[in-house]
Amino acid sequence: MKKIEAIIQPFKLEMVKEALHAISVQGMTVNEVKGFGRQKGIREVYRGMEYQVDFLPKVKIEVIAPDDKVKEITETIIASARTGRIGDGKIFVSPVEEVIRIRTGETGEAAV
Amino acid sequence: MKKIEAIIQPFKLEMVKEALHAISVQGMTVNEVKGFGRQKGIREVYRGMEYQVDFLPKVKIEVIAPDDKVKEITETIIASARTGRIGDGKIFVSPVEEVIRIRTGETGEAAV
Amino acid sequence: MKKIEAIIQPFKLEMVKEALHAISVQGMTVNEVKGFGRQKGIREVYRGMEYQVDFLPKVKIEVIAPDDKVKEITETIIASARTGRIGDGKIFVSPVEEVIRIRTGETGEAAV
Amino acid sequence: MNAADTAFVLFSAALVMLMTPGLALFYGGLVRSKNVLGTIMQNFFMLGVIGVQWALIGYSLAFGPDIGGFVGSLSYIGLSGVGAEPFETYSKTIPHATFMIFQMMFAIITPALITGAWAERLKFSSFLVFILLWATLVYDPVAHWVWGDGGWLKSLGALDFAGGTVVHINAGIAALVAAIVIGKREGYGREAFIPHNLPMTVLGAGLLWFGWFGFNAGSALAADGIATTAFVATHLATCAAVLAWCFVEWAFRGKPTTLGAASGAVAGLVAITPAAGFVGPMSAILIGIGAGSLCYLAVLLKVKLGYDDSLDVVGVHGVGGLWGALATGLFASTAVNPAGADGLFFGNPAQFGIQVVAVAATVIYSFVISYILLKVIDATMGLRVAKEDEVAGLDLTEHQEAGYSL
Amino acid sequence: MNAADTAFVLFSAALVMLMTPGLALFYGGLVRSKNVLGTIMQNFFMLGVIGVQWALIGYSLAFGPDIGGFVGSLSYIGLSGVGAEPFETYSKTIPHATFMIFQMMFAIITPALITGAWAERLKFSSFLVFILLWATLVYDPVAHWVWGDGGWLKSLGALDFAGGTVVHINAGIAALVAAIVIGKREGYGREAFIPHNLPMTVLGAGLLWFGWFGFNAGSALAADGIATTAFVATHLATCAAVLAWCFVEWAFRGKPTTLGAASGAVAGLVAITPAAGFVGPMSAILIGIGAGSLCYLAVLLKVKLGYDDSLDVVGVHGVGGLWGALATGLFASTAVNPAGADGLFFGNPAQFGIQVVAVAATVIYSFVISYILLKVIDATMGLRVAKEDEVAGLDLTEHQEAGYSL
Amino acid sequence: MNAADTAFVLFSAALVMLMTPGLALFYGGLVRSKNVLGTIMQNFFMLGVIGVQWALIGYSLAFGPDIGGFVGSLSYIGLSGVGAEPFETYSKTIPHATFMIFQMMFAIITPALITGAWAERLKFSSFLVFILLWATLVYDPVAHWVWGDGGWLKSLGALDFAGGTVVHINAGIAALVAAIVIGKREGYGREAFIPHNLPMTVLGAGLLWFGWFGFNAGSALAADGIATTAFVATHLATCAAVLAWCFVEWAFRGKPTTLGAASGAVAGLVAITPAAGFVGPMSAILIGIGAGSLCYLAVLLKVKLGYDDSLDVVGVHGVGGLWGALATGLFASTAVNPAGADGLFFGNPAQFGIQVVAVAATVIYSFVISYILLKVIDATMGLRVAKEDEVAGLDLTEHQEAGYSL
Ligand SMILES: Nc1ncnc2c1ncn2[C@@H]1O[C@H](COP(=O)(O)OP(=O)(O)O)[C@@H](O)[C@H]1O
Ligand SMILES: Nc1ncnc2c1ncn2[C@@H]1O[C@H](COP(=O)(O)OP(=O)(O)O)[C@@H](O)[C@H]1O
Ligand SMILES: Nc1ncnc2c1ncn2[C@@H]1O[C@H](COP(=O)(O)OP(=O)(O)O)[C@@H](O)[C@H]1O
Repeated sequence: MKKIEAIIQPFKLEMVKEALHAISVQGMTVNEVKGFGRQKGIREVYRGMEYQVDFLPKVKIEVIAPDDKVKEITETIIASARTGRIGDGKIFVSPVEEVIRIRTGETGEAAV
Repeated sequence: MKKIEAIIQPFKLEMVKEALHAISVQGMTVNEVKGFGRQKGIREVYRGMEYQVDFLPKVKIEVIAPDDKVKEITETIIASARTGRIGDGKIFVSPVEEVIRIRTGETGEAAV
Repeated sequence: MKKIEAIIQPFKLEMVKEALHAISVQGMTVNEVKGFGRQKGIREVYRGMEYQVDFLPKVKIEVIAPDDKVKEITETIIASARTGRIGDGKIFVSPVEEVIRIRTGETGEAAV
Repeated sequence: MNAADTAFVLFSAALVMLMTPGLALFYGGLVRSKNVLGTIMQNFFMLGVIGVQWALIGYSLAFGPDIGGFVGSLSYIGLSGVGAEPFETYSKTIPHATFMIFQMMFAIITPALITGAWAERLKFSSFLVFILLWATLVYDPVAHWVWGDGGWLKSLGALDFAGGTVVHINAGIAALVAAIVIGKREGYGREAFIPHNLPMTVLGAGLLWFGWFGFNAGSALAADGIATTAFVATHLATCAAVLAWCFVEWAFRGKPTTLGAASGAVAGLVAITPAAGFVGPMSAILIGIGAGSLCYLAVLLKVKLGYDDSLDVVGVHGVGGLWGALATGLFASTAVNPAGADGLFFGNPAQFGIQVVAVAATVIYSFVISYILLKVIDATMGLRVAKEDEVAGLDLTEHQEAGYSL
Repeated sequence: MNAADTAFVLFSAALVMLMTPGLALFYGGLVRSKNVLGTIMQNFFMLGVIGVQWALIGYSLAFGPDIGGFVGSLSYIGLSGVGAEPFETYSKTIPHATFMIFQMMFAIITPALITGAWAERLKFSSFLVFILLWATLVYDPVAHWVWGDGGWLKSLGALDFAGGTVVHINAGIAALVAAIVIGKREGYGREAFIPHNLPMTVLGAGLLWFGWFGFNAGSALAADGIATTAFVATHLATCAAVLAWCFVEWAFRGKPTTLGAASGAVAGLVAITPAAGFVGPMSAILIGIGAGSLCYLAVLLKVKLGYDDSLDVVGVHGVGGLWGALATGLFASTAVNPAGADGLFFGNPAQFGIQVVAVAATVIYSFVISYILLKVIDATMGLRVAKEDEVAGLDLTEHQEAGYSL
Repeated sequence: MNAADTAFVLFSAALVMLMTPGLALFYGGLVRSKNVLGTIMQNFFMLGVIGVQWALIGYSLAFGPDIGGFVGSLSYIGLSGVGAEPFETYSKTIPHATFMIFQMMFAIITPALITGAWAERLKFSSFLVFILLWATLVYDPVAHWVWGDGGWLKSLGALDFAGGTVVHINAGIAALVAAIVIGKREGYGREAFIPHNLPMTVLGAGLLWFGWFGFNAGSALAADGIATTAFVATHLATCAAVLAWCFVEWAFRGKPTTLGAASGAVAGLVAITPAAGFVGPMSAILIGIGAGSLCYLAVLLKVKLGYDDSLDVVGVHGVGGLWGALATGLFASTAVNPAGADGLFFGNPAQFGIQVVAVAATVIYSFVISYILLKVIDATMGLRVAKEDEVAGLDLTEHQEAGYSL
């Protein structure tokens, strides 16, 4: 099993979710995060004082999936999350050794 | 060392925390996330317009633990987080190569 | 590639970010979490009722980096995040198998 | 007819109206975020329900020609005959309808106060049925007893300037009954019930304080010295109660809290309500000090007594109202208001006795009828939402909304 | 000159002023959090822009000596001659400047209402140009038609106590045009546009309700029986509309909502505005019931009709104002206000006809001029922000601020 | 005695009271969320502390029979003799107690303004001691100088309609001293101090604006033409200042901000305060334009000068008050208010000189006494919280509460 983490633009979440749903990804977990990268930050001004905000709002999607679905999933994410502008985000894939469904105690592929 | 991630129902957090504490898990990190899965979403209505909210509030608990404690911890989480209804959540276990305590620089089991 | 996760005190974020920037870490993802550990919790009082709040605000930083940069990064984090008081937090290092930049499709070291 | 008095009472009515949204925020900030709308809704909706109930029947039951000292007749049903001419019995200098609308705002906020007791667990439909019945069977008659021409407590000489018995004791006792009958919230004693938005609560307290000037000074029904007396007493008692609550908790718990300051303010406002137009400024300060300390202790006691009055309606309105009604029998002075009476401290112990009777009558009546109503509703339509709905929160399950999507 | 009336109108003006920040919160809570400041800003800034516009020219255009029934002359430009003496034509008992400042608050809130239609996408600079032109070319003349001495609709006998046509239909129609010309928000129909902070919206509704007493009762310009009539009608219609909206949605959708209660309140306030000083309390309740149900249905209809009126200005102010203006022609009664007229239900169908004319004239004029203005601005400076700015939110891109950093 | 004036001043007092919760929100939104309650608490608690101080001694020091032009005697201590009869010296047409309570609200908000300077770092206990001493030793005497019968600045002919020197310069200078003596916040210049909740700040600004009508128009102490003049001037100066601040920042920084609009409003309200009842509407607009632009520049200057006045009390109240006091010496006109005086632009340069004297006296006195008080408190009980408490936030460490648990 693998964990696929994708950091994407927040306004792309809905589209990515639907694209993943379409390739029958049954579950995912989503998190609002702040990202720092090549994309330039935001300038905010309060009473004439300028602040450079380097951390930009991003959304992190986590999907646990069997090894053989990883490629399809990452490709789907790339297709649905890309705008082509700096800041589109990254995908990280890492190993997962065990998966358990709390409700049933099922493990492995049956659990996702 | 392993990382144990559990996605649970938010109202179960207190109980899981206490159960883990009882088996002397000394630390954990908790995060509010949104989950999408088999559990059906929420219907919200604003001025007569219906919105299907697919992402439900969940809590993610992360515990780093030595390999030999993983089984006890996952069983404790299952026992304390289960309601038996869809949406109870999942547990993922993955490898961790190094753990460092920032305060002391200790590493490995001494650090958790 | 490795994922370096550091759980730090929130007020240290700015310093850690700058220290990492100084050693040319180009990107990171940050998340507000709640931590439970040795550090004692907070006592809050509402209308004479006392509540022990065990979960304290922490910040989690995630940096994906090539294997050979891990040591430098963890040392930098330790140097910039340490106060020497309980609650300074931890660093976890874990394996990452693949990294993809959504914008370009680049993978591996070129993607971070 | 006097334009100044009319302007005065109309704006007072507007100020009292604002207290209900103010209360919605005060209460709304104290619950968990999953119940913020459910809590606000009950208060906001109250404006609608009781507004219409008062126009159709309530006003007549309270201020219609007396029937046996107990209730008003149905002469003013649908506001028939309630127009631009003054209502000699109550207010010679303003239109009858001005008096009526001012009183309406009191009828609205009283049941709204009770909603704090059952916060986070009552079914909305049952809420609706209960408050309609309660307004009609409890509030309207008690208002008649105390303020209605021929009302038995008024005839007895009970003093209640702006509603210590009618409003606060009445609501506080109904709240106590509700807390007992409805039972504790899921997780009570186990989970932390922490206010989700205290700035909202302080804003609510600020609006309540502001509106209360209309409540108390407006009850003079004329822009005169008595209105000023009531205004000054209201403000000073509240100031003193803020200090008292905070200093007591500073001594007991080590820190003064913002919620303590806001709660102290409400306690002071409650306690001075029956006394406002009858006491001087230094008496008002003493009443406020009593309110701040007594209500703080009452709130602490709740845990010991074991009922779950979610937002401390009993401790603040019940106990505060009780203290205020009795304190009126202590501090009232005809030197301040010749139309009032002297209290015990001004040589007239009898007045204190009368106040005790008024308090006791209200307590008993409110307790009994509220109890019966709640039991009947529980047996027929049920009072509480399902356990899983309570866990998910009323906003979602009773109203299909979420308070925040920040 | 009468001090009571002066006090009454001054405080009414203060209350109406508070409606604009109230509206800012009402609207601000309904947008997504990335647009909360952009939305609030347009309303708050309106106070500044139209306040100055009114003093410099607007007041004169609306209430200066009549020119052909269509507009006021420039005699009061820069408020010259608008001082402490009464203005015999409109208000004998208060200073001319008191009347002027009361009217100013109406001029401010009317264009503020429109801002709900284009929320989350309009350029701030274009907003500024549009509302300045709209105030000068639409609001000021229409105010003259209906309220100005010699205004053609006033001469015709159209009844509009506090601004059903001038304020609500006028703004509602401009909102409709704006929604059509400006187009739908990015993601409309695809993404969920969920209110980000409903407690803020309810607070806004509470302040609107409170301020509206100044709006409607204050329009009597004297603290008398008519002011009381208007106050009572305002409150009761609003109560009834809260109930109506919630019960209709309870029936249709299964649950009563907090946003429904708040929206119902505004619908009721809108609908009673033209009628407030001319109808009795039971008529007010009927008007409120109509408002709550009709506006709810109008809001549902929007989706069918396919324009994106972000915050339902058309459904609430347009339709509510329309219903109110026509209902005035149904329920008005000289028994309530001898200075008014009888409506259709009181034996005078002609009045209904006059109301129809007033409504039609306002609809057509507002539609045409608003359309021209928006098209010209679109062609010259552009109406919408860039697509990526809309996605990022107006707070950041138009004002370089963030609403919250919790 | 006049009921209309009594109603007018009572409601004005209520409006001014609401300004303090309004200020709590205005300031509360500007701090970081970990300090929201600490900030709100200082303002809310002020109501309690100064309310009681004023009743016990403050009122007498300010308005008791004159002692040497410097302070009032102790005749009215504990409000003895302050009752329903008019106070001939100050207000013939309303009860003495009405005048007293109206003035109380000014005494409360003045020290509340200062709290913005030391936000996010002052110990609550030290706060308490300081403001009690400051109210007694600074506010009360200065109020006597300017408004007290026999006060030396009043005798000199200084004009201050509603408190430009007494309230705003006084508070602004104390704020400057406090910012210097207390020192910068931890992380100042390094971390971003971003307002945590700007909608809350705008709400606060709205309530301040609303309440300020009571502040300024109420200072006429009668519902007459002067009250209207003050009301109109207040509104127009504020409108103009909103525009000025936003246009200046638009030009300088590229975008108009919501916080700029709210800040401009407060700057305008401050500046018009001393002038309100003495100037015409066009002068008011000019004063507002000056206020908006000058205060914006003053706020920018702060960074250069290197003190950490957290919420810009100096820039807005100090500079705004200064400009307003001097502008009164420029724009005052006896054509507007025969009881006032002509300013420089109306042919009387002497008045400008008198205003300069009044300003200078207030600046020096407030500076010196505030400095001594703060130094003494710092040496004895300490002013700042511990560094780690400051980092954790005052809500938790000073009050054991959290503002939000969303
Ligand atoms: N080395 C990294 N480790 C963790 N997260 C990263 C890293 N680099 C980038 N990110 C995340 O990816 C987001 C996008 O990266 P950025 O460099 O701005 O643009 P792009 O993805 O187009 O290269 C960042 O905001 C951050 O959240
Ligand atoms: N493949 C997955 N990857 C990551 N998270 C998942 C995955 N499947 C489910 N989840 C998480 O687990 C939660 C519960 O899953 P769900 O399918 O609703 O019920 P159950 O756990 O009872 O099977 C989801 O809300 C989501 O947060
Ligand atoms: N075993 C663990 N698994 C995951 N997170 C942990 C673990 N132990 C500690 N943490 C995180 O580290 C933070 C600091 O730990 P704590 O024990 O309080 O102090 P210290 O880091 O100084 O030992 C905790 O608040 C928690 O977020």
